[in-house]
Amino acid sequence: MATQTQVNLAGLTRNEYKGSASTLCQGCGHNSISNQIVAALYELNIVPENVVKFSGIGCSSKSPAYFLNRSFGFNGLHGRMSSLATGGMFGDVTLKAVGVSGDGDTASIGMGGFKHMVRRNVPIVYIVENNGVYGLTKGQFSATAEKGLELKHRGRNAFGPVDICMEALASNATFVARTFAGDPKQVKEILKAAFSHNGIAVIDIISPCVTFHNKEDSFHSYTWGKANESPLHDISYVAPRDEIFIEDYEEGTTQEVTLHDGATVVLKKLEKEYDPCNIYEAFRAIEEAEQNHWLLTGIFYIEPGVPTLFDSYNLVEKPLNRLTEAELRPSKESLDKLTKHFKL
Amino acid sequence: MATQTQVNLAGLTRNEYKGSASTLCQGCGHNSISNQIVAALYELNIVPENVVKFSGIGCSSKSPAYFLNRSFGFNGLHGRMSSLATGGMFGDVTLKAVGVSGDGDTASIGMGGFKHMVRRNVPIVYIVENNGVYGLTKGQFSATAEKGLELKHRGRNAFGPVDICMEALASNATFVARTFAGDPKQVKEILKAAFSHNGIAVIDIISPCVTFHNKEDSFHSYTWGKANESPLHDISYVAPRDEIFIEDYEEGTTQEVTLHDGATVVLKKLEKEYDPCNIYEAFRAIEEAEQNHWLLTGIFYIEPGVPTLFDSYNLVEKPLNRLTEAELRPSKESLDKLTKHFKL
Amino acid sequence: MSQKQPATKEIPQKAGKKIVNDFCMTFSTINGSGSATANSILLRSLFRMGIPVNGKNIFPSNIQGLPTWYSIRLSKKGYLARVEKDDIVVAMNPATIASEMQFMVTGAVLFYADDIKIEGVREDIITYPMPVRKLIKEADVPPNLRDYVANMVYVGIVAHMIGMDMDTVYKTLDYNFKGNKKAVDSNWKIIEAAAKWASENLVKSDPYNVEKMPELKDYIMVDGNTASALGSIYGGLQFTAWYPITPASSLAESAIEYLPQLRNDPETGKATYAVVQAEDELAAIGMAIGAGWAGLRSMTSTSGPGISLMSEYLGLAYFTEVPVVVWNVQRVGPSTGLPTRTAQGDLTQAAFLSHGDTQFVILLPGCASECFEFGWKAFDIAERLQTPVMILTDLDLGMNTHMVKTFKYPNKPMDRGKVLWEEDIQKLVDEGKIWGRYADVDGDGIPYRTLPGNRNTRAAYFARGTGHDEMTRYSEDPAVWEHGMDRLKKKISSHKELYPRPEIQKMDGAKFGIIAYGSTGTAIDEARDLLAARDIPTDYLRVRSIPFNDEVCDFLHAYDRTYVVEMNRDGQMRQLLAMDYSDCGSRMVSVAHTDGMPLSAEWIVNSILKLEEK
Amino acid sequence: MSQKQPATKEIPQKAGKKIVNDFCMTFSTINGSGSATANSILLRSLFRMGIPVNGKNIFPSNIQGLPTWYSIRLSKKGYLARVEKDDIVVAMNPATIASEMQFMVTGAVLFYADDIKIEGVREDIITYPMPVRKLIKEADVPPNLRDYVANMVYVGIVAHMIGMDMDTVYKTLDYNFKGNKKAVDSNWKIIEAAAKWASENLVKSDPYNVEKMPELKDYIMVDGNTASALGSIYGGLQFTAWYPITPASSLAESAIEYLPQLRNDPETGKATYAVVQAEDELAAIGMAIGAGWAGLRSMTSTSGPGISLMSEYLGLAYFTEVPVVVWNVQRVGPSTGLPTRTAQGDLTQAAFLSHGDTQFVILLPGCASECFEFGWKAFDIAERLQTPVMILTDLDLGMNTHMVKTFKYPNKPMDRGKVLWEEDIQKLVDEGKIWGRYADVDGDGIPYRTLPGNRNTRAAYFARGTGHDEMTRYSEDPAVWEHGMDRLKKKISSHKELYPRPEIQKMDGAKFGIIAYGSTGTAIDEARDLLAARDIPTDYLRVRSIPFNDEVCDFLHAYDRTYVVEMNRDGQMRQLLAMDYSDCGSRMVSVAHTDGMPLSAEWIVNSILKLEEK
Ligand SMILES: Cc1ncc(C[n+]2csc(CCOP(=O)(O)OP(=O)(O)O)c2C)c(N)n1
Ligand SMILES: Cc1ncc(C[n+]2csc(CCOP(=O)(O)OP(=O)(O)O)c2C)c(N)n1
Ligand code: SF4
Ligand code: SF4
Ligand SMILES: [Mg+2]
Ligand SMILES: [Mg+2]
Repeated sequence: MATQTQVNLAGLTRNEYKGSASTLCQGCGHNSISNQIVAALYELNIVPENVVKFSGIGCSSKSPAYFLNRSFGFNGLHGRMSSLATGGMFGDVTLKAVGVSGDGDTASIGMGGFKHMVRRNVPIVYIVENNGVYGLTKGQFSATAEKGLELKHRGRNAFGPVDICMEALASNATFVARTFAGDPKQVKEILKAAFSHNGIAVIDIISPCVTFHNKEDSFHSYTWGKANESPLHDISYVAPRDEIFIEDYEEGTTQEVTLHDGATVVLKKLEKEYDPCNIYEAFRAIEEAEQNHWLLTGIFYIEPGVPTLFDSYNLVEKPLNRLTEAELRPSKESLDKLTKHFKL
Repeated sequence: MATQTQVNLAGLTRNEYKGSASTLCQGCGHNSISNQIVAALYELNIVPENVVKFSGIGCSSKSPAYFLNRSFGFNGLHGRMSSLATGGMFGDVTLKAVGVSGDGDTASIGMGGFKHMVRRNVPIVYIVENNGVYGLTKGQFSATAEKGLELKHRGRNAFGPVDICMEALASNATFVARTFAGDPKQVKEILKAAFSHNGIAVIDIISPCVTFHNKEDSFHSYTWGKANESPLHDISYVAPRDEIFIEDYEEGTTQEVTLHDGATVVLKKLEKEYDPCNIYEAFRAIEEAEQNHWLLTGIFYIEPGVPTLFDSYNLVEKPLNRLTEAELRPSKESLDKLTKHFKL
Repeated sequence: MSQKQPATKEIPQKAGKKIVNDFCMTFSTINGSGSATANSILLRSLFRMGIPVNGKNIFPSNIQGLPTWYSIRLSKKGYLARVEKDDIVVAMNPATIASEMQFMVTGAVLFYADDIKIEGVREDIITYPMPVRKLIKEADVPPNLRDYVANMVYVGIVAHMIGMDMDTVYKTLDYNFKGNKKAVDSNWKIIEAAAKWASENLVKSDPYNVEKMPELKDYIMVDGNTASALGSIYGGLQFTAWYPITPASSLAESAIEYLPQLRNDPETGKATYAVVQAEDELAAIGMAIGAGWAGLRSMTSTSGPGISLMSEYLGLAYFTEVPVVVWNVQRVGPSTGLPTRTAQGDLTQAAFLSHGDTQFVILLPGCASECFEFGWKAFDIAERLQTPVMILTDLDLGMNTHMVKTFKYPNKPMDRGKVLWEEDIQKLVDEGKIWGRYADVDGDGIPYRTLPGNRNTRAAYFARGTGHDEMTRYSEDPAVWEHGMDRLKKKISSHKELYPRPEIQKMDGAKFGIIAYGSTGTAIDEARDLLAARDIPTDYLRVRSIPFNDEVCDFLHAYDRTYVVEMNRDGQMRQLLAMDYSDCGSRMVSVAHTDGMPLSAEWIVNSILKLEEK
Repeated sequence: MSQKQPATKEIPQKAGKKIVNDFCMTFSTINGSGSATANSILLRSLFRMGIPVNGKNIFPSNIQGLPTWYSIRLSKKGYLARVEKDDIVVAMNPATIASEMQFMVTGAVLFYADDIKIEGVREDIITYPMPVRKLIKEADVPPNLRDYVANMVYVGIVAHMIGMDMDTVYKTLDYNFKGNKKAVDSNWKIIEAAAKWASENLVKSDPYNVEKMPELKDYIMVDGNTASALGSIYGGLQFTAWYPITPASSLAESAIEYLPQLRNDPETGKATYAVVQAEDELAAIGMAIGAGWAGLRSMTSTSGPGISLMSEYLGLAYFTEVPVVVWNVQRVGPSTGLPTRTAQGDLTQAAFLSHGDTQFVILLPGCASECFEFGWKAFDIAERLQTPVMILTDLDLGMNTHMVKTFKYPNKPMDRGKVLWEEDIQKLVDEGKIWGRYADVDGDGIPYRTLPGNRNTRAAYFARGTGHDEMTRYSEDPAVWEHGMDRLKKKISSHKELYPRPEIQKMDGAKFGIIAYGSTGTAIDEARDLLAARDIPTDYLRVRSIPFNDEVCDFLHAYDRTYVVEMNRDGQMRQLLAMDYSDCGSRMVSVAHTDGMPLSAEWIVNSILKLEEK
């Protein structure tokens, strides 16, 4: 398809990664995340037909309709994306999966399924668009709202927040990151790293609800975010066929983590050296951040090479959903054998 | 009730803390836990009528029928003890609550509710009788079964175990402990500490299923337990009206944590000093134990003085379930006021 | 067309004929633009003028930027159901104006923001442009508020053109902003200016007018969810756990709003209730059942998806005999369906919820006043029978503001049911009797219960969802099981006196019967008058509870055909009636339809006439 | 009484009369004591002797230490339903012997372990003591195995006393231990010794005997859950997610057992399927629906509580049109109820599951062979109609070993339904057509679907549980909604040819009709013969699927009364029939009863006779 517009190595224009027009509020953090998903997959040269999308219910969960129109998607039930995706991915395990959920969808009603999906290391990029409220139902506190927060009509939130990254880590997630919708560059870089990870990649993206949750002093608001964000480290992604960023980084100042597909994530060392392969460090960093009310962003933990859910099944090469009757129905003889068995 | 047999400071015999005859298997770890619950409450001089019991479904969840016949109890639904207890305790918040669940009941189907109950710091002693299998349904792997474990008829478990204590900690539990049903003394001591804690006290008790999960090499078997148990510290409980144990401990070798009701838990210092008030230490200890396949027992973390769920409600003194119509039905006048309001 | 001289046409048939207090106006805006205030000021002003009105909000399932409509029907005769065509449309949204024109009657009026370019204006309607931008600019409001106050422009213009009493409009505005001077003035400035502009620039060439009527003394304006919450509070609500869901959220939120005013201890200011926002519906119902078991007047409120998730738990409550009240503010299902549209599609689900043989008491309020009444009655029924009570309303009834009879203060003391406290147990013990939690000592199928906190050493029992005997001992004995289940059936079916009886309205020489329930009542009333006008008198029974009372049986037997009208696809009420009254099965005719819109009298009449022709 | 000379009494009416291959034996033991092996050896040996047999296990909901019973009925006529009284009782459990005596016929036989002290032995029964401890001691088995092999003692004694062919017993034993010499020998030693002891010490004074019959050629012995799993596997089962629950667990566990043998690629040995043990039922159904959406033949298996939890998700599958098969192995509800007892109490739940207007295809297999047949057919129906199919069996059918006709290999190729792959879409594109996921192009209500992994750039669509148009675009348009829901109704109701038709059996001059379904079939067959013997011929229709086929309607119209027999409290099938055939409502008479025990022919006959008298 020879077009005037620029194409990526997959021969596709950015437009071919787009979705339908968003019906979310203007300025909703979720919209900028959708844009970065488009950018990341375009830059990774991943063909949309090789991606499958899942979501639950909520403003956030609507967003898969707003990117990758050429990918299959299933906008399921509130809090149940985990099971829908786990089963749905068995149809063709060669597909890359991306799931978009909300803090209510994942941390409230979906907590159990989320934890077990992480435990099974289902190879999916699991994005939580975290705004601390139930947006679609008009702004009630969600389980990630910080303690003591007051919102109009809502009073004061009496309970401590669920920390998505802490939960992921406690369930032995193999990729755990947090970023901020207001920082498109970091969002994109983390997304690219996540899509190259073979296993579950949990990304907690603080995504302000401009309509119901944007009080100056709130954790999930832009203003707060901008002011208090303290990037853990600046990531840039180096894909095999992508030289562009190399120059940006001199040897020695970086630390490489080799990902499943041979690509590597390069972490820029900060004053405080951070080792994303050290789980103790990860717990400490997240806990410390919570205690100090920091919005710590970056990749907290990566553990490559852990068998995924599908690795624990010795499946035939051909995608299961392309198997034919010949491959699926045992022979008449086999039944006769069983019949004998049941006669004895 | 003047009896020949010995009575505690509440004037009750041990028998008056007993329950119905157990229908669990002989030698089931759950039975010894029931006995220690009886012992702990007897020694704490807590009157059975001041206790309310909750459970889910499973062999473990049956056990509340086998202690404290004089306490109210509700054996609810599989995985839903958390919500039943949370609502049930509002009836009379002066009651002490004990919940008994299983690993399937809490870590599989009940994960979400469990996490949110912990998050709300509901003041209950939450016991998980953890045997790594679904006992009552004949021994399928539960979510706490260790990775790679093989059981007959069940094949090999492909996933890493859920760590109850880690989950509790991640949800900011204010009391987190692990012990082993084969160590009655420690079980009892930890139970006594838990009953004196005002907030959620999560106790993960490794409780072997003699029938379906007692392979030599398995985490949840007696043999494994006995061999690999490495007590974190030896606890003994000192209640105000209870001198008996004092002599056992010399000053200087102990560290005290003051609990809500003025009672204190005394920790005997080990070679490796352990501070149960340091959450970083708790994460590290649990994570390290998991990585090294240790069965680490003891109180991992205590945070006294955190407001409980009920503290966040400004409830009348009288138990809610004793309020009368006069206190519950607003006046005719108040309705007339509202009527005016709705006319405008 | 020019802004100074609006195009006017002579619409023959209507010429001159004035239409007073009997038309429908629809305001088309974009959601999130804050038109709610403007619409409610018009609605409440008309009500204050003594004119029977109803407002219906047709909104999308998103938060901002999509089309939304608000229809106000005025009816001097007091018909408050939805009508299918508009007499007046106020168009603020360019995207939808074309489709709106299709739903206007001949001779209808179109007010539109004059920056909207409209193609193909219908020849048979009257149009008035509104210089919205201009008027806003002149009023110099801060830019971020422009969209919002823009709506006040149509308030002023429409109010003037249909002849509303501006004084009343001001009072309503003042009330709406709780007397906040600044807000009132800035809005009033716009309204005034708009009205002034209209008087100077628009020539009224349409027949639609309003006129003051006698005060609507015993009526109020309220939405069903607020009424339901208040009814529950006056019923002594002590505990509610909920999880947000449209259209039920505002029920719990109203409880949160009113409880502190009505139910804090006057001396100490402490609460006699607790509200918990649960992590999901499984937890919400679990908490509610826990609290009900512990002796609190406990409830939860949700919609279809929540009820589905509560299925297992409600079976436990039925079987362990725990009182709890469950509100289902119905929306369009199956699945997520149309969360912002109305339906009556969860009826058979409620009747057969949960596995095994179960039976639930179902209440079906027909208006906001009944939401209030059933709100407190439900607790009496639930505690008397020690069983879950489900109350089914719907989005139209729950979220829209309705003109209804004022709430009646409970006319009976609370019935807390058969509860034994310390001294009661002691009395039994002294009499040498033993109390059994599930023993039917009174022969009415209802056992006695005790509550946690009862310190009598004989008071405690161990509740369980597994088989149990009268003493709550675990039992797998076949006879014990069947005995227990038969008692449960007897308990529910032998106390129909507790359930709200149906409301029956008759006409002389009725040709057939009509059965309906819930929010469709207003449409039925109007439809029956329309049929009567065609010499088709009808009798009408409005079901208000299930299990059905005997009046329902008698009614069905009284006609050779009865139309069962409802807002679902499968005719669910018809299904339930056919089950219970199998001998009348062939006399029932289903008139069912659901597309998210409240039923209109017009649709009901046409459907029945079509069937009558057969 | 002496151990050498058993007390024998003359039971007049039975004196001398031999009773051959027509009696019922109940073995009373303690669960966890390993009596299952002993019982199945007796059961299978009798089957090998050509005698029609059925075994029913009545066990408690715990793992060890409570009473458990196993009843074996022999019937030369082939009646395999439960009978209410025992001819022979083998008592190994002191705790229950008294109650067992109450359920023995006059002239019955009681074998009992001689260390049991029995009070008040009935005068009209014959007793044989068994020196269990003595025989075990002599056989010197390791102490930890004593309880276990103790059961082999009654195998030997009973086998001898009723005259079983010991050679067959040995063969069965050998097969049971898969030829493991050591196990076989140690057990056989006991059996032999016990038989020898009996021959030397017991004088047969009872009429019960077995005799070889012609080989039961086209029959097998199998439990319903195994049959269901195998049927699914031969139907091409590709994915199942499950969560343990009695009595359904063994269905998934059988799949886990047989899939590797039957469905691994012969060359590579790799799997063409996946089984996931989910964290709960919400996840199990979610995974199954995800897999069904992705094009796999997908199912889940559970029991009542699981179905309740799956309610919301099944509504999604119905509305988004995802094929999935759901097995409900029914146990006694409501709530946790009696997890180890059987019932048919989840029928109306299945019919009205989930909120909103839904409709599910329900299959009702009547025996293990039908479990196999419906197992593969269900996938064809689900994929053809793109909708969930529910299969209801029960604990008796699912967990007990039944003698049934051998499984028939599928007689039709798989029907994968309307699926479009890359080239199909391309073809449409080339023809200038556009494919719409929910467009009814064929006029049969069934749209075409594509599957993830289809790389054609036009193949993808976005599935959603919210309102959608034919192109899967989000829609709140009333007309679009109603159109879509009407198509769903048409889809299910206009393809009855796909659903298993009812089985009808007639007798000349039938006085009335009988309708039943599922596991009660065997009892009905026997009951009809008993009625016929009293000159009451009957016609019988066994419902095998819902929606009902027209034969059901015709059948109902053919009699002025039809008894609807079922194993629940509320007469759920009767309720569903009254709804669909309201004109026959008054002709249906409910004969419903549930106490955890399978229905007996005796109960059915007596119930119907009582009603006939009226
Ligand atoms: C079972 C169920 N319960 C409740 C709802 C109502 N509901 C829709 S979205 C939502 C919360 C969404 O919050 P979140 O996941 O944080 O997404 P956001 O809108 O904030 O992006 C709820 C409670 C539902 N759709 N289904
Ligand atoms: C909703 C539901 N699903 C499944 C079951 C079946 N079931 C009963 S107990 C149990 C598991 C119990 O395991 P655990 O909680 O570990 O207790 P244990 O028996 O091991 O002590 C299951 C799955 C049920 N009762 N309810
Ligand atoms: S309500 Fe909040 S979360 Fe929802 S779309 Fe608007 S800004 Fe985003
Ligand atoms: S099966 Fe296991 S868990 Fe259950 S009672 Fe027996 S030993 Fe205990
Ligand atoms: Mg949110
Ligand atoms: Mg367990």
